[in-house]
Amino acid sequence: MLIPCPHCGPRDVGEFTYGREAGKARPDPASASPEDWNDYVFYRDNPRGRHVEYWHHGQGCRLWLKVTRDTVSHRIEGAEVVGPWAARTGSDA
Amino acid sequence: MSGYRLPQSGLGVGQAIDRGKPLSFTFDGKRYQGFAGDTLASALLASGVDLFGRSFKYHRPRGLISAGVEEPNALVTLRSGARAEPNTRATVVELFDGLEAVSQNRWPSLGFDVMAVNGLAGPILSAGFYYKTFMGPTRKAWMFYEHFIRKAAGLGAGTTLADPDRYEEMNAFCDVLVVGAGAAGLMAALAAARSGARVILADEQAAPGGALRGDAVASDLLAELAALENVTLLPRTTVYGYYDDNTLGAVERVADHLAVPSEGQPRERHWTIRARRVVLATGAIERPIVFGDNDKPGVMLADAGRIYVQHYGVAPGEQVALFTNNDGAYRSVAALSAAGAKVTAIIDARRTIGAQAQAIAQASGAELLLGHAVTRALGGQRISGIAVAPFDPARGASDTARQIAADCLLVSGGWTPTLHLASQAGGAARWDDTLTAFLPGAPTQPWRAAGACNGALGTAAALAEGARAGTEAAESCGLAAPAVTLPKIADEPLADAPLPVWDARPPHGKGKAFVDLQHDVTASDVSLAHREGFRSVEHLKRYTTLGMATDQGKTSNVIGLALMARERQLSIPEVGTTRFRPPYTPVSLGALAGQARGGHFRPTRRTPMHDWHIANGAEMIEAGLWLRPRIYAQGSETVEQAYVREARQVRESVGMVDVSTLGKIDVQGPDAAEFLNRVYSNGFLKLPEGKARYGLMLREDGFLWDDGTTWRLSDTQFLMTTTTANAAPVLTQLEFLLAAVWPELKVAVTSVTEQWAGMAVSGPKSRAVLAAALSDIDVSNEALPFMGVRKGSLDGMPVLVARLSFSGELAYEVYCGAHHGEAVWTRLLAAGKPFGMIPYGVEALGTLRIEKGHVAGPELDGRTTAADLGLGGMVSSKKTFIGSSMLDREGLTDPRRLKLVGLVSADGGKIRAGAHLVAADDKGQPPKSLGHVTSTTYSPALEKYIALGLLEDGPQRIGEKLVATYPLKNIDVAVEVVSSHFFDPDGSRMHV
Amino acid sequence: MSDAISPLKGHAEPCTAGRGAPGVELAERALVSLVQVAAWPDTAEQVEGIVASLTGCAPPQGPSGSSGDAEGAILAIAPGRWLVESRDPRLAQRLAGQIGPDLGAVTDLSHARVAIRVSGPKATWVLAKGLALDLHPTAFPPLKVAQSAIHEVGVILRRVSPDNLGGESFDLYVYRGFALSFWDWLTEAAAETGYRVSRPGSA
Amino acid sequence: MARYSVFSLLGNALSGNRNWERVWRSPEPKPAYDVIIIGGGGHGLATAYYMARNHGITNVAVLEKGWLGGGNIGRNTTIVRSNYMLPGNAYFYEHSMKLWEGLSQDLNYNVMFSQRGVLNLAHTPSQMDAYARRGNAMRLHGIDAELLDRDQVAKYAPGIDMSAKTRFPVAGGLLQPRAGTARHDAVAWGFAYGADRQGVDLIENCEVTGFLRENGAITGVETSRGVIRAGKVGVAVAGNTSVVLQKAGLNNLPIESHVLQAFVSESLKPLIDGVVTYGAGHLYISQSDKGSLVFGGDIDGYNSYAQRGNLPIVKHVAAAAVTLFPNLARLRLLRSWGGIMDMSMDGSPIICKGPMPGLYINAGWCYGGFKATPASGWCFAHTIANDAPHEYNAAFTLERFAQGRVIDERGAGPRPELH
Ligand SMILES: Cc1cc2nc3c(=O)[nH]c(=O)nc-3n(C[C@H](O)[C@H](O)[C@H](O)COP(=O)(O)OP(=O)(O)OC[C@H]3O[C@@H](n4cnc5c(N)ncnc54)[C@H](O)[C@@H]3O)c2cc1C
Ligand SMILES: NC(=O)c1ccc[n+]([C@@H]2O[C@H](COP(=O)([O-])OP(=O)(O)OC[C@H]3O[C@@H](n4cnc5c(N)ncnc54)[C@H](O)[C@@H]3O)[C@@H](O)[C@H]2O)c1
Ligand SMILES: Cc1cc2nc3c(=O)[nH]c(=O)nc-3n(C[C@H](O)[C@H](O)[C@H](O)COP(=O)(O)O)c2cc1C
Ligand SMILES: [Zn+2]
Repeated sequence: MLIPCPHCGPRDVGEFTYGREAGKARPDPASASPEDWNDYVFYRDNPRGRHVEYWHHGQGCRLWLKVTRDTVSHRIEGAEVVGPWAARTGSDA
Repeated sequence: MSGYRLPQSGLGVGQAIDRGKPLSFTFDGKRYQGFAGDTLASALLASGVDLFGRSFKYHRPRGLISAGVEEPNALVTLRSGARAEPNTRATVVELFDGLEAVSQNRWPSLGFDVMAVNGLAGPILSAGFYYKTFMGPTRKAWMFYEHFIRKAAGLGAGTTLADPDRYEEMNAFCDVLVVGAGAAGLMAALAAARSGARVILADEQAAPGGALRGDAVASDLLAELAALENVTLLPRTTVYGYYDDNTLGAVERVADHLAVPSEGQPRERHWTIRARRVVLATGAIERPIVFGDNDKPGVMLADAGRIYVQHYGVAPGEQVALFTNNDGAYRSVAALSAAGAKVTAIIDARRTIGAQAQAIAQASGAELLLGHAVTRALGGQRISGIAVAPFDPARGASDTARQIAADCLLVSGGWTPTLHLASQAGGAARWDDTLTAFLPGAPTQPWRAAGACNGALGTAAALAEGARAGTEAAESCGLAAPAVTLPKIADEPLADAPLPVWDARPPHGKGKAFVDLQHDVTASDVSLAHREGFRSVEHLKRYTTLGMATDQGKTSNVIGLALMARERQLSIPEVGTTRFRPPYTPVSLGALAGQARGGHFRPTRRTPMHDWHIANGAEMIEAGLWLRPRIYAQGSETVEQAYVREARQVRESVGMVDVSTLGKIDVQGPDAAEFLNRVYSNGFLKLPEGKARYGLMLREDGFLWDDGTTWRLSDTQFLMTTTTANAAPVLTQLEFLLAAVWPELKVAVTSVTEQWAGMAVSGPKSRAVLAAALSDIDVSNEALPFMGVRKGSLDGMPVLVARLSFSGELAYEVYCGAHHGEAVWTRLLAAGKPFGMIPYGVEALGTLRIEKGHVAGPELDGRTTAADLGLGGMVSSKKTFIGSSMLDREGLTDPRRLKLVGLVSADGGKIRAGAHLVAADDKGQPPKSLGHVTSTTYSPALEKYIALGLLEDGPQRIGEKLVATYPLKNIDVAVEVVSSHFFDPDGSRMHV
Repeated sequence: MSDAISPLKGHAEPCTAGRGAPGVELAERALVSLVQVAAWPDTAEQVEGIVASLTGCAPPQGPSGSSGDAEGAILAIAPGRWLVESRDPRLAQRLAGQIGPDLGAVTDLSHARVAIRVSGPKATWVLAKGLALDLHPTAFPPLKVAQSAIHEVGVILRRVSPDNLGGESFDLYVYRGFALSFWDWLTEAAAETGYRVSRPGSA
Repeated sequence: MARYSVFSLLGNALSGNRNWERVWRSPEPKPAYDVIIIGGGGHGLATAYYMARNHGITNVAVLEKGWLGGGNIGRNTTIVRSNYMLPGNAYFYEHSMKLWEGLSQDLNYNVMFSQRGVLNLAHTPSQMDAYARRGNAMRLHGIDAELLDRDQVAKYAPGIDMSAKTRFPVAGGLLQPRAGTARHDAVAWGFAYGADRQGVDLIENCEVTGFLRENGAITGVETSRGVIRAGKVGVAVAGNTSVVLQKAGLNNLPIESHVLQAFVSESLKPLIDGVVTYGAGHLYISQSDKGSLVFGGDIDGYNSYAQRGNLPIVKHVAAAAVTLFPNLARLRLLRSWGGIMDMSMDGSPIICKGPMPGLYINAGWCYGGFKATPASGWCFAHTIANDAPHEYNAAFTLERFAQGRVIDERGAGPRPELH
């Protein structure tokens, strides 16, 4: 599997570590209920097919990426940088 | 005597061998001669050897079936000693001088094998018989039978010696990878290369060419390719697996054709090939036809016969017969006649055949029997003749057979395209009724198939398809591919539609009829599987083990499917194929491992003072990938004697320990303090510059994760330290939080673990040592108070000094540039000499921290909370932080949770880590565990064995007597529960 | 500094080894200063300008570009992050002097890595044994930078400009603690083509 | 049908093996059943078997989308052990071990359960301590365990590189002598045979595509072979748990599906007797009765529903194998494949009533569900029959995550890819 890092270009999956599904935002501690936390920390959509997930390019630029990948074909639709640099790197499909 | 070497008679006989280079080798200890270019199989065949091995279950005598990778029978153990290679196909072993091979799975000898009696028990040893018996008399009965079954099973014997050879890997990138260098592959590679594309052409055989190997057409194409610098030719390279994103795995046999690899040369090289486009030109494998005793030595695939003649100049027999259902097989007859080998009879199941086949038959002078079939092979340990009967497509063969003498029977039941890679990266295979074969399904990755593997069996067709595939592949890479002109070829037997004949046995046919030769799966086993309901092809495979042998059913699977289809009265495509999996042919584990082996399995991390530790007698110990000094043993000291001496010296005077392995993270930016305050469970906003603070990190689920001190170097810069084990995960987590959770924070985090060497100087005399060593830092209590951090230098080398104590003594951590680590370390030791300063290892480090009740790895086991470890006070209730929101779930606040306590040995016995704590009066068998011992040591300070433990109602039990039980060694030690702060509880010693 | 000790001391010593005429030349380069500069998204251009003027190197071209030579170089290693090499021992202080927290962060890594130069006709062949990177000149031209791993060891790789040393020549920056392990891998990988180790710092 | 024995073999041999009957019938689905089990893997079949055997409920159907035993039961490395540390797991897996010990006789089908032992290697004193804690816990739970020193390891598994030069020298290990392996396919077929003989309908090529619901309760399923009603529906679909339960409206579970690869070598005369696991290299290896080395490693580490993996793990597992056993380097890999694992958030299973009446859940098996097969069936059948958990699966609830009562043998936290 090759993950198209927007900064480094396509790299072997071995350079990356899988984070977690990217669908859910971390709840706001100020307002969130125990259920919200339980849902964020323990529960997963785990779809068969299109999946948006976090990957970390730990053996490369060390950016966190949001990768859209099919969990059956493993085909990657695209990857974008997560965080403050997102705007300046764009995405790679 | 059957096979023999043909005299040199012009082209088309023995093109692959060099008769000028004789080689000598042994098989089962007997010495033979062959020629350079021979395979082990061709050389043995030329020497008249026909018995190559014994089958898996019935131990039937077996000979050569093929001349290639599909060989199910001729498996030998190649080489000897540490280089012994069991289950090696003689058909793909390139002969070298001094080669040693022995046959397998027979006792006492290949000629006479006692286990052949299994053959008589045939009906009992039917498919899956073992599931129905060996169940009694006792429950353990199976263990008894299994012992013998294991001995009987297996093929060759593996070696117990370490492989002396090396393996390597290579990463390759290309526009077009062409797999297979036959007519189609050569043409595809050339067409693609002409566009300037970066092309890799891999072929598993000793020389490229495939079915055209040795032919002028192939050599011309090859010469042209070899001249192009944008083409990489990989002979002896098997592409075995097709992985995601057009990543393919291949193994190049760099030195397998030599007795031993030369200096520096790997035996095999694993290629990870990342191709933009792939052309699969993997050819086709001939399949046999089932009849009685079709496994007798002397029965061989027709194209193999051609190859032995044309490549190796070996006639497979003196009286050769052919049994076919298609025209293509007549080229074998042509090849034999051309070489002067005698073909006595041609048995063709069809009533009419092509004109060219007709002509070849006539020219050969063989008796031509149309509308006939071979119903049984006759003879003892090898065939001496065949039974031939009239054959009708509808009704099959009749029982009335006539006999024809033959010492070799060539069989062709048609061709099976080599779909392995296509299927690994594609949809279900398509059935083609005319070819009676499965063809590649729809690609799920960017490849195209060409040639025989795509059903284009003729050379002309293969060349044309190859050219098209190569051009298209280049064009889809955005390159302009100039048209290529196809080489002219002599006309050939058209690869016409074979007559579907799978099982030629007459109604009352005799003899075992084999489908899977290696696993001894017979046609009646297929029927039995059907009868018992194992009708899905995947059930058929698993119940009978059809296609599960080392050849993965290359010559047998389709026949098995056809027979099951017949039983189920379905068409073959309705029955379907079993799933293709990597590797296409077996791949050595060494090649897959490459250089990552033995001491290099994973890299080793060494601290800046590593060489010094070794030079000074340290015993090193693994900590993650790091090596750390465990103890510096003196003379014949035991581990315990050494760490007790080291720890005592620290408490009495001063010692120094290497702490370079701690994770260190540079945290900088306007929001650095705010960031840390959200990450740690305790407050960091108000940490003053020049001060350090011990911090706790929780997981989101509220459990303890990591701890360490973090130093505020400036308003906006912190140096965070983590445990050795969590250095990488913590940095990754910080990066995640800054990217995904708090992108608004202006903070940069960078690992500086490798930048800093760290050493902890501990003991009452530590201040004096630093005072002596450091000129520009005032280390007095006032100038450098507890938890204070100062910058300075030592002999011009910049250092950071922090007054921290893990040991509970007056202590400092000195950090310096890693390249200076050894210099600073030795300078400090020199300064400490007057005070008897010693280096100490992680064992003494442990002793000192346990005496203080400080927690470490064994307590931070991922299941404990801050409160469990008495660190509840460090969990702020005034702020939110990672983990704060899930802290107060019932499971984390349950009063019955195990809590940290101290334990002292009540009877002087040694407390062992991993012991469990039980009530002294618990007479239960077994008793109930109330908790367990996490860390233990002999305490020089208390002069007894002490330990930390996690205990139900821990704090309430202080003063109670318990037993630390260790059932694994039947050791019980009486312990008393005490506070975990064994030594100097008020910390007066570090505040001086 | 005389007290600075390389983790390759006693290992990367001059010698010729392996099979046939040396296909690669291996040398440890003495590192004086290696500093990471990280900018904030809104200060990237400004910080890049400062780095360029301080080092006298042009700003690197492209997301994974570099500029300069062993005397002084800027390597772009991530968005808004550069690795700066220089012979000036005070580089970190000088950068920090001009790049305050409002602009970014300066981190001295001079001791964190060792620099190894791999050059010669077989350099690409040998490195490709461990690097899952397309090193073909069209894909990896001079001055291009990549961060990747060889045998689990993180490496920063840069093809040195030809007018500097010629064709097949790469600078690698490897974590100090892994350096010896990496060197063992490198020399084993180079045995097939033969290699010469030249004097540390000489490259 | 006649029971299997050496005599039935002889008898049938004499009649040319023409009189064997189907091992299980191939019935048409009935319109309704008392209980439907979704998933014809080990757990589904075992549940049906014990449902009939222990609770007398025989109007049961097992619905399998493909062929029986084609899921993880048919693609696992067959290690059976009960070397668990935490009470929530220990009693359950030891119960399973006891069932294994009599399973062939109970089923009248030889599942080839072979107690040649499972050895976990340790490389440092602290790993030895951790294993001692585990081993002592096992002993205190009435489970067999032995702590081996280096010499005992060398004796137990000749061929292991015991030298100091190897990357992670062996310090010792924890051995469970009663542990071992069983023949994966035989387990599926044996339970199928046993269930079928008690009247359970085993229905293949029958994919569940939806659930019938009446006022909040599950009352049946829609399948590729039509609608089938049921009093109760148990779901035992391993890696497909999320997909199937989504059809019941549960869009969210404490489960991720990951691919785990497995490998077999060409077959050899006996070389490795027991099962050896190499923590430092993420490798477990044993030799099948057929002679192939069967081995596996870590999951690929990303969500997947594809029964295939990628090269990094293939190469890492091979590297671990030749590092632990340097004599295996010339040995050849014959076949590799993958299976989809239901990785739970604490590495422990879920066997409980579902959130709506009529629905029952059996999932979260991670690497470890083959050894659990008998106990899982036993306890799931009990839970469905009594609408209450058996004492052995009492802790395997869905609520435990919200409550913070996770059963985390590895202490890895909510990181399924690390369990
Ligand atoms: C490579 C590998 C190695 C392993 N090694 C071990 C080991 O050594 N020891 C151990 O204890 N465990 C091991 N495991 C884990 C073990 O195999 C599984 O936990 C266990 O088999 C899961 O239970 P099961 O047998 O019921 O699952 P499965 O056999 O997967 O059964 C689930 C069934 O449900 C069916 N299904 C899915 N969706 C539907 C639907 N919609 N309708 C109808 N049917 C459906 C599937 O087709 C499948 O047949 C391993 C797993 C893998 C993949
Ligand atoms: N007339 C017939 O009945 C008939 C039948 C079959 C083949 N043929 C002949 O076969 C040829 C077809 O040409 P082609 O190029 O399609 O097939 P080919 O058999 O000539 O070449 C295929 C090549 O690919 C190699 N190969 C297969 N799988 C491989 C892998 N995974 N990795 C590396 N190498 C691999 C094979 O060893 C072989 O060298 C023609 O010459 C044709 O005459 C004729
Ligand atoms: C314990 C075990 C042993 C196996 N042994 C063999 C074997 O000897 N030969 C073989 O071809 N496959 C063997 N397999 C693999 C199966 O052929 C098949 O790949 C696996 O069951 C997965 O099914 P699939 O490949 O059809 O998806 C074995 C599988 C298991 C679980
Ligand atoms: Zn990247």
